[in-house]
Amino acid sequence: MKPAISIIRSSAGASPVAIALGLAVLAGLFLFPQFVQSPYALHIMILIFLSVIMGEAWNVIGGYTGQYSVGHAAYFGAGAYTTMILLQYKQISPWYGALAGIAVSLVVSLIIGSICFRLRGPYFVLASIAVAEIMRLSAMNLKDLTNGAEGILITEIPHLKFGDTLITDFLTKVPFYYIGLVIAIVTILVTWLMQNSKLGYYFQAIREDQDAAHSLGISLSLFKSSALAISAVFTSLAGSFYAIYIGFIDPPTVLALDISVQIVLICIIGGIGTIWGPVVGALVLVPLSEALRSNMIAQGIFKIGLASEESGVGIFLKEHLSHAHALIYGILVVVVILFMPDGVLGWAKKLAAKKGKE
Amino acid sequence: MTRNLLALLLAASLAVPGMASAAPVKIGFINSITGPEAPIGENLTNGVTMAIEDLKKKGVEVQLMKEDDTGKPQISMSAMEKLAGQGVAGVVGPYTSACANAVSKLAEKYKVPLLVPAAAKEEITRQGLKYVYRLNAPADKYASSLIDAALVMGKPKTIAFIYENTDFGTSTVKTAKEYIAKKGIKMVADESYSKGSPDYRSTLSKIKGQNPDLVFMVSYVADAILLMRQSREIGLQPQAFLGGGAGFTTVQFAKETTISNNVFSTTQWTDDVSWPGAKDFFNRYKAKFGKEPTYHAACAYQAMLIMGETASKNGGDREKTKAGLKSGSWKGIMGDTKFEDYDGFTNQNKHQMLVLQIQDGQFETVFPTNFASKKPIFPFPKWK
Amino acid sequence: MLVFMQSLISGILIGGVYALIGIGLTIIFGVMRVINFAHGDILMIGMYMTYSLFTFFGIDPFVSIVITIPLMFMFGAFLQKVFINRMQGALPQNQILLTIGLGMIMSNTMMLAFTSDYKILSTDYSSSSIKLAGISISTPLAISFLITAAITAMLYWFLLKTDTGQAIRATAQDREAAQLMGINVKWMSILAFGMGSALAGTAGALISPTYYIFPQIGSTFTLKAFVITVLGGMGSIVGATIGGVIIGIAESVSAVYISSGWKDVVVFVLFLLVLLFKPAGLMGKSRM
Amino acid sequence: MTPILEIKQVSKFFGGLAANSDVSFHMDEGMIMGLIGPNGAGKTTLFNCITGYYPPSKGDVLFKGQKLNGLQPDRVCKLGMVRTWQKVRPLTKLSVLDNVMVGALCRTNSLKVAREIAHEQLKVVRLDHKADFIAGGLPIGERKKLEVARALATKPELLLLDEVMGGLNPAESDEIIQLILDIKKAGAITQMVIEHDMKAIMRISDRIVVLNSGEKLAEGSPAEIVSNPEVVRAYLGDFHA
Repeated sequence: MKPAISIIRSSAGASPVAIALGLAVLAGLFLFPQFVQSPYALHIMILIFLSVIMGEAWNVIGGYTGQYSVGHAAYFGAGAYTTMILLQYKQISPWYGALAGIAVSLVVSLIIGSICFRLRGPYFVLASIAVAEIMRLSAMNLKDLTNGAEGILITEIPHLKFGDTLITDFLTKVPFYYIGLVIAIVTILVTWLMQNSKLGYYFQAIREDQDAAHSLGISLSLFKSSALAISAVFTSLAGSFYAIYIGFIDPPTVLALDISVQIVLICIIGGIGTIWGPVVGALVLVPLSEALRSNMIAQGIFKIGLASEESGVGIFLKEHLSHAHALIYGILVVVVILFMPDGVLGWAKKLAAKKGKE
Repeated sequence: MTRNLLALLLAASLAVPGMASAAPVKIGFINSITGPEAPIGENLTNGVTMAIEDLKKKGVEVQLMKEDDTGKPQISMSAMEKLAGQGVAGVVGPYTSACANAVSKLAEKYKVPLLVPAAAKEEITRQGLKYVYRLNAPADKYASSLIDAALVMGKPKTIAFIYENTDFGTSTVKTAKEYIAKKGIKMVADESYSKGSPDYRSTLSKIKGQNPDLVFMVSYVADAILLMRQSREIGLQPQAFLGGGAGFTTVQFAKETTISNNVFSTTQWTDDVSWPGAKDFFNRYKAKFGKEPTYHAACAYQAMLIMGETASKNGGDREKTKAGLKSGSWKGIMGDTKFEDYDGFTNQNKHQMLVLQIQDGQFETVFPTNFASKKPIFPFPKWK
Repeated sequence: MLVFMQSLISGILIGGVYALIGIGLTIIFGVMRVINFAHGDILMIGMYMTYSLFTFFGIDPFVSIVITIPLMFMFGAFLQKVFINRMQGALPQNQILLTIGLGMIMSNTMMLAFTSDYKILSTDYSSSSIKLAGISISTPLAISFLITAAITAMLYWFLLKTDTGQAIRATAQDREAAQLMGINVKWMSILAFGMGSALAGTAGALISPTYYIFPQIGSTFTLKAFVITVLGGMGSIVGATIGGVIIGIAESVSAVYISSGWKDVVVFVLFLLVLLFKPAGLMGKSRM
Repeated sequence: MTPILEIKQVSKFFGGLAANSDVSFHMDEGMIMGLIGPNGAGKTTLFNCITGYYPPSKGDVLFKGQKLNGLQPDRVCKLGMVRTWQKVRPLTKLSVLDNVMVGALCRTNSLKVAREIAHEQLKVVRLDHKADFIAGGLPIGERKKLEVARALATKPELLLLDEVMGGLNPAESDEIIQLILDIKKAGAITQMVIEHDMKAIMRISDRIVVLNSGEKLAEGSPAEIVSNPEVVRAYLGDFHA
């Protein structure tokens, strides 16, 4: 048996080359809007950042601590709703709104934790779904607070000012790009710090074996709640950011089961319980679903000449592929789960290890 | 886009001589092709497909850029950004209110004329956006036209609401509540349900206990049928059933004559109205797609016609197209169309809602009287 | 009082169908320990099957279950053999996502085949009802309740009296022990998934005449099925039967006395309460 | 001197069944206590009651004079009592070193200190050469050692070992026996050992408690236990069953 290096330590102690490369990527990300003006490209990047934030956040509780919450829409929605309600009805700036959202999400996480953490395995999963569904239905029915199914539309985002100097008026996508980028980086950083601390060890011990962890002096309720709290904070932040960026929320778009599943998917596709897994997941999923949705695949096939546009195959592709993107997405999910159970990142690592052996 | 290329080739092979050969004008179309809104989205797609064909017959070449928003606002925004970057002259869509709302602000930002065909939320054209136009009547008209009709026919004192817990359902009922308050009608029940509940019997028996004069429902077709079936089972017997749009105006609903006869509904469009080309549109649509067009299809069809003609006339220039939409007026299957500013609305077509009643399995226009094809039957006859 | 009785009866009738959905899920969970997120989508396939048989061949929905049951059984067995089986013992989150993925494939395939229009089955008895002491009972619901009861009875007999049934129950109680005792666990899993799917499909067929069909209908039922199974105790058939009826009644009664908007919240709160105070469910654990 | 552990009439019922009834004994610092009994005698249940996994239905558990009743396992561990598991429970995906570090983090917040402690303990159990291996890949003998190292890393005063020799070959068992004796020699840690291997238990124990059907059957030195006719009968009965 080859001495395998633990997952924990694989990303610590990076080589100078990797650090240099990382810095270059970072610089590139910060300079990106200087070179690319296309709002469409910026929009896709912002969606990627959002996915990274949500994925990393879920990863803390799901990937590291092993509590597979399929109800993270609860925190996403709590952040989004708190921010929007405060902004639209109380004219409170989204910056404070996001903080208030975090506070609300923390309370929600404590409630959910106290209910769900007594349960294990499938029961935990189902309870997390149930709580999120209760929140969605409540948002639907508490019309005075949330405007129910009609949702909340913001008409204007207050300008960001420092003293009297205007920093940004949010007229273009660039400020959103930077806010998203910074939150994403902070999220990754926090995950890294968490991983390289006692918390990281304890979270993973809980994931591997709750009873054994318990016997080694780890308070399950304390550390599970901490993990959920960290997770909730960033998911809520993502929700607030989403709400302000899109400018409209309603229960189906921020509190649906769909969102919870999407969040889990980012991590599983990328690779669960690793720092870069959710990043890879976001980088794969966002562009992929965009490409599938806008039928770029069919057009790509025509471009490289695999099929002519007028042939029977071509007509079929054009007519049906745009309707079938959700189907293809489903097929991809199944294929990844069956053949890359450790996600794209795990699969790539295995491949690299194999190459190394040869 | 590709679909149009194909059409172009077909046209070329037919070799119609003397056809005007202007460069095709790019028009975006954002719609819910997949996702939970897809059942309705399909009607819009079909309507637009027919509009493109009809435009071609008139010599207007449109390069259609179709985008699926899957019913999600953030995706519809992606679609809009993409279209704006691809130099479209204008955009028709999106279908849902949530998406239309999200996209409308982008349209303003990128100065792309947006023509919303069928989203009902009032706010969309109440934000003072210069580039956003809407063809259909907003949600408040659904309720007011029906209640006005009821007040003409009788003297209802009480009303019960049962409606789908969606944007469309709640906003329609919200305006209805405001309207009945003005007219002095008392609300005795306010029941919303989530789509996909198979059993409304309990709710309906509760409403029956209140014995309301009017029962106002807002539902899509399947729930509309279930609601009426179960109303009959329970023996709910108001003076009139008022169907606020959507499901109650479908042919599928009308076909269920045992339960659908004498139900009132309101719609943006129907085939038997005297607006030019309505019947013809109905027949051609049915022949082409194998089913009757809904008002969504008609709205999308007319919206695409308007956008196509205007954009083409202005050579695909966005500013001129915007101005063209503002100054123009049209006469078509949706009646007279003109985008006006009034009562806090901007660029809103003052569309005339029609009140229909199903009589012997047929939709008959009963209000407003100048469009009426039959006299209304009132009050609702006893269930057999 | 009349309103209460009316809602109680409606709840029990709907609850019968819910029970069938729950029993299907509980058998699958009991034997395979896999939470099947595609359960509602399997039900949806059953609905489309019924719809097609009715529309194209004129077969009455209640008669068509004779065809639906074996077909859905084979469909489930196929799913188990080709997909789920590979995930036995895999991480639970991967199992969940696999079934979610399968559900997406099912609903979108149906969308391509049938479009996303709402399909509604109109039989001549669709809106007929029986009057009993002022309470109206929907004829199709009453028929489907009777069929449900018959199927449940047959299922009990099968699981309790036949060798195969007992082997399935043994596998549900302790997979490893069952294997040691020489039970072909793989075959039991296929049987279980087949039966689970057949039951979901049957439930789909039975509600078709009173309900409507569209490709995305599955998720509502998936969630409901979870609630029912957990309420009764995962793996317990008696529990799922009772759980189904309880949920049916809870929905129906809370629609009247709270509001139709909140009735689903009532169901989920009930679900959490059971999880908290009786985590093994009303009927205990793994007792089939 | 107060005994390090005192069990006072501890009973544990599951439904109507008594897994332990009225068990009492005490342990002095530095000793090794053997806990034996036929299968189903309630040994592991007693462990679970002592370490906080189950609250005892009746009776008290006193550790260093302090009542533990109802205290969670993590609190118990912090107080200085730790157990290993009959069916080993390594943190499968973590490395051997990380496994032991998790234990060490009970006493420190610093990863550096924890790493040092972990290396030390791995040396004690002679597993330091496998520090970077993934725990899930170890053979059973080494997994058992890992359990012990991880438990030791929490710096316990009382160590409860649940069948650490189960499933091992004679050579491996010998190693573990030596390890237990070494720990005793070092002096800081008192041990309670559940074991089926009679020869081993006789060799290491200072005193032995015999459980049968949840009740304490006998207690005494190894020599007393071997000659106790009731114990012999219980065991013979067990073999015949």
